[in-house]
Amino acid sequence: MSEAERVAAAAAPRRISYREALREALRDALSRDERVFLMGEDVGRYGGCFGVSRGLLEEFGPERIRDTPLSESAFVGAGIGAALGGMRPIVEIMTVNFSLLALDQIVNTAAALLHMSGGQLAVPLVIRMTTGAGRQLAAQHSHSLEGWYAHIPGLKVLAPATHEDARGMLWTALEDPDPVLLFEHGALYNVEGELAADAGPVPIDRAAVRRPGRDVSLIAYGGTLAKALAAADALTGEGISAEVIDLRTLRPLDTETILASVARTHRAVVVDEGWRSGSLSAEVAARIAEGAFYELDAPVERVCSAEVPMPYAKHLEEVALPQAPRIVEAVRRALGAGA
Amino acid sequence: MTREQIRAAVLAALGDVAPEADLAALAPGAELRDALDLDSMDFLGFVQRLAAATGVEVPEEHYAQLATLEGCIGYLAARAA
Amino acid sequence: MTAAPPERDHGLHLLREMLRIRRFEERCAELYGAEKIRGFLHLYIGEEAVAVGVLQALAPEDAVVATYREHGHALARGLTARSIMAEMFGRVEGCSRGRGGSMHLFDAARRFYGGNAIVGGGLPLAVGLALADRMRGRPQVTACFFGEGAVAEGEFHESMNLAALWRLPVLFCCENNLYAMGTALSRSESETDLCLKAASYEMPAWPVDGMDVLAVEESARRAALAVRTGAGPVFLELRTYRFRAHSMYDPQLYRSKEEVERWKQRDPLPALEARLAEAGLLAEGDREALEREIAAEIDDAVAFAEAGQLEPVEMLERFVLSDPRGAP
Amino acid sequence: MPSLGADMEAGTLVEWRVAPGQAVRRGDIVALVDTDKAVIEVEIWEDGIVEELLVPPGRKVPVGTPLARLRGASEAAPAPAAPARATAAVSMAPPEPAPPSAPPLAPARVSPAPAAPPAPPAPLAAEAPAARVRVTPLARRVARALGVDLAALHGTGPGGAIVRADVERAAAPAPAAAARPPAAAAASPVAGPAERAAGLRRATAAAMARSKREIPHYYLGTRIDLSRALAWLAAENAQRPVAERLLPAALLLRAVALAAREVAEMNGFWLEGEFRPATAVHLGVGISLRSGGLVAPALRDADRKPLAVLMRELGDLVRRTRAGVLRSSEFGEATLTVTNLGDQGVETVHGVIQPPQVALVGFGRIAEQPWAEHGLLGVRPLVHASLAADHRASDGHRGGRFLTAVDRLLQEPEKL
Repeated sequence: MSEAERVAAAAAPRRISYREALREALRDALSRDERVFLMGEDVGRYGGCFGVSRGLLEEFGPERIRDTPLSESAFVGAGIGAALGGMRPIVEIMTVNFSLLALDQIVNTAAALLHMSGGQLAVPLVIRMTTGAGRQLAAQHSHSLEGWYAHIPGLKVLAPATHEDARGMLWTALEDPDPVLLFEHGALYNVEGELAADAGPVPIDRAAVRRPGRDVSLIAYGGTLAKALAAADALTGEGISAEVIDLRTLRPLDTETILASVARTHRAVVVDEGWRSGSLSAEVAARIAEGAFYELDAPVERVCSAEVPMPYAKHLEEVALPQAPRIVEAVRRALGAGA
Repeated sequence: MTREQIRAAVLAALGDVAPEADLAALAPGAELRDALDLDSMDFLGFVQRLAAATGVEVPEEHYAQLATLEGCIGYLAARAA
Repeated sequence: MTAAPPERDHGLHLLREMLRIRRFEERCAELYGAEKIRGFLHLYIGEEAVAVGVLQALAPEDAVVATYREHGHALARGLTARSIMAEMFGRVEGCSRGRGGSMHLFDAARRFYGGNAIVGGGLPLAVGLALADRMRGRPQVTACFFGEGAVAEGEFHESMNLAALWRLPVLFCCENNLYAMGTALSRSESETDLCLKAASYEMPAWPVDGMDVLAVEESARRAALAVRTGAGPVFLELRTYRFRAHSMYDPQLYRSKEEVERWKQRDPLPALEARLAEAGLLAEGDREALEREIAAEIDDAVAFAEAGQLEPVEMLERFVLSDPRGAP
Repeated sequence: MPSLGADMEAGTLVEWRVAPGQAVRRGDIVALVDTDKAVIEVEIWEDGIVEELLVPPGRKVPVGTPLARLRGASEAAPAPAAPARATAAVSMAPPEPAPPSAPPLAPARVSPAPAAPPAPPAPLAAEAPAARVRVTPLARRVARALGVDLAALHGTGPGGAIVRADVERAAAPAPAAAARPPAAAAASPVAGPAERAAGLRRATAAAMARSKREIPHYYLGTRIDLSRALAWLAAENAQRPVAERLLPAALLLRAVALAAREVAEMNGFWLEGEFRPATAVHLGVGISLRSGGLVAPALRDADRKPLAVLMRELGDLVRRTRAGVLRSSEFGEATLTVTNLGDQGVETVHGVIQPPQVALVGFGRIAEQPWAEHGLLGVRPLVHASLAADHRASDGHRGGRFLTAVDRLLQEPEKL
């Protein structure tokens, strides 16, 4: 390859999977700062339950890529302790379902320490976990509980839906002096996408307008972004122009971007894989009602998972989960055109 | 395509363009534009549907030959594969 | 008492530290009755020898993780009586700005990582602190205090295993005062020999007479040395007894008055005094001088707390996150 | 009476352990108190001699009440000095002492999660109670701005609510536009085709009356030679598949849109006593409905769309209008209306402006007529273009420049 071709190749956007983007973020962080280390079940020899940390053990050694016993409470608590001790740990909890075993450490220690100690003990810790359903793993392995964590003051909660965010959010989160939770939707790992050659850290405090539109705001995040974009495509056929907002950060919520969008479109459909009652979509809808009431030309619609423990059978799981057709129906209801 | 198939295609196309029209009462020799109150946009839609159904793209100069139901059938029978 | 008698200064130091805790806790009981201290209050009277003894083995840069019964550990670690009393009065001059109360005392400068109201909640934290020290090559020890009740918690077993597996510098100090709140150990543990339990995680573990401050100090120094030199974690079962209720107030129906009186015969304070006198290290008037000095310190602490300010409500959301702009 | 628990408000004196005249020392047990949870021994923190017992056994007194009087060591009132009662007694439900593993300040053990809450209440029945008209917040706001009386409106929004478009249409009805086209969707389940047509007629009548009442119309007209335009069109269509074939209407719309950009006074609204130029050119396209009535939904940004896109959107708009599947937002957005586009079989059309717009362009039938040019007489395909304009917003001179611009633009069809 000539120099020009090499430079061009380096600059050209690459086609890469969401998993590889995450791995690149881990490798970049581990190389930049020796205080950074990865800890979790099967992250080392096995290369990560979803293959995200494959190859890192060989590259960075067992001290910094630490396989742990099946002790979520202990190794999450140890992550907190190590953060207090001056390290910059990345703790991987295999899935949000198992984080329930470490909820006490996350909520009662990580999130509360700084405030409770009168500002003395900040916890610069990043916890990564897979979330969401769609792979027939049934009720105990298909939860989408990021909304719970977005309820806890003292935590920051992120949902990278794009390859750029999967590559860019980790370093910004590591530089944050407070605990940051990163939710990776299980259905995204294999998804291929474009990533700029020089892709690097991205801000983690703003939502993004992934697709401008005039008639309705589709507000989604993580695993539901693709479905919202699919619905928006379908709607153009009916002459309906849908704007798609990717929340990116679930706490703090970027209320400003949400309200600005609703002020343009006057209608909102919130798409959330959590269960309706007390979900993150409930919070978004409440903020719209509070902040954009006089902009509303229709009630806020919500498309969430059916309020059931996620069934195993594929056809049941598909009906239970928010899907593009249901988003399109919700938009029609909002436009008053009826089904 | 048989004459019967062409006739069905023409009536279907007319039905799309003028949903409220009563096609049963349509005399074979009646002027379509007047009988069914078709404006230029409707007639273009009709011609486009005929093209889709029969594969025959009617040039604007030949519109006159499609003035009546009978005319349409005759014109298309001569050209449809 | 098997440990060798200390020389005078050190002996008086141990006596002062234990007496200080005793009088401080008694004053807290009084102030609780007067509603100056609210919420939950767990007093350390009877167990002073454990905190004072273990703390002699720790250096300033070592870390301490305690539980909700933490006044003794905090005082022995060096937190001032003023900052603790102000904290329990809910004043901003408190060591946690009045936000933590009796169960959540913190002092980052003194690496006192505070109380924890969740039984066993502090163990994983201690493991993490030790992990950081080990990864950074710092020859430091993390002392983790917990009650025998915690051995029933999952976090105890997970933490002990992790610490032993990764050979982390943790000094596990189990204060076995026979009762987890209202439940005797025999009614909650199949295996009541805690050292046997600890040893199953491949770490040295031995019992210590928690009522003898010299014995505690001697064991703590031996254990801390092993831990500091990278031999991995050590488990001390410090057998002790609390003379008062679990907290303010429980009717103490679970134990007899006779049992309490029997343990009071082994009160660590008079025991040390007798030891010092026997070795001719205690002079006339030493005790009275200590009592006066300590009474003054505690009166001053109460006055300081009474005069303390309430944190302005505008500060309510401060320190939820490090950067105040991060409001949700 | 000392506080003997985090949530204690009062205590019952069970038994005195000392008698008047008896000496007491700090730490002595002087009484037994029942805190409703347990019977607790009460210590005294003063040395002294009991002078008088103030509370008899069996009586319940609030925390802080003096129980006895002491003489000697200090004359202060015995037992704990009556503390200034903390006004907001800490109210915590847990039995004292709650096991510390449960966060001490938490309320009693959280009741098990309530059964799945009933499905969110079904949306209000479509038939809102007669008295309360359902109006969206945005519609209410726009109605206030345009001075529209909501009571007279028929809602086309979700659940029959009045939406912004309903209000704007009422404020600016198309010459015949008003309610939704007859094939209205479920929004107004009751009205059948006949009622809807009648509704449309009524709304048109009201709008036309108001337009004539309030707007001082002036009228201009001119004939435009379309020979070059139609020739270009025939050549263009010869190369295009049927599906992308263009109609003269597209050219006429395009010319009007570009002319509206040149003469801005034609494109906007008369609101609250002043002309407000529109920031975009959305052409209201007059579409006649076979069941009677004419509506003029908007073709957005007609000045910025290439001819092929304009043609496709026009076709789509006509189809959806006829099928009754129009979006409410498409009604209220027109900034300038164009009507009949040469299909009506008559030579000249003089329309009625739709308030709050300030102009309306009418095109008659395209027909071959005698035409004199360079002293020679010939036959040309001509169309009569008319302009009705609001004299408050513009005057004849500007109207004239607008029509001549349309004519000029149609002479260079390839640039449209």
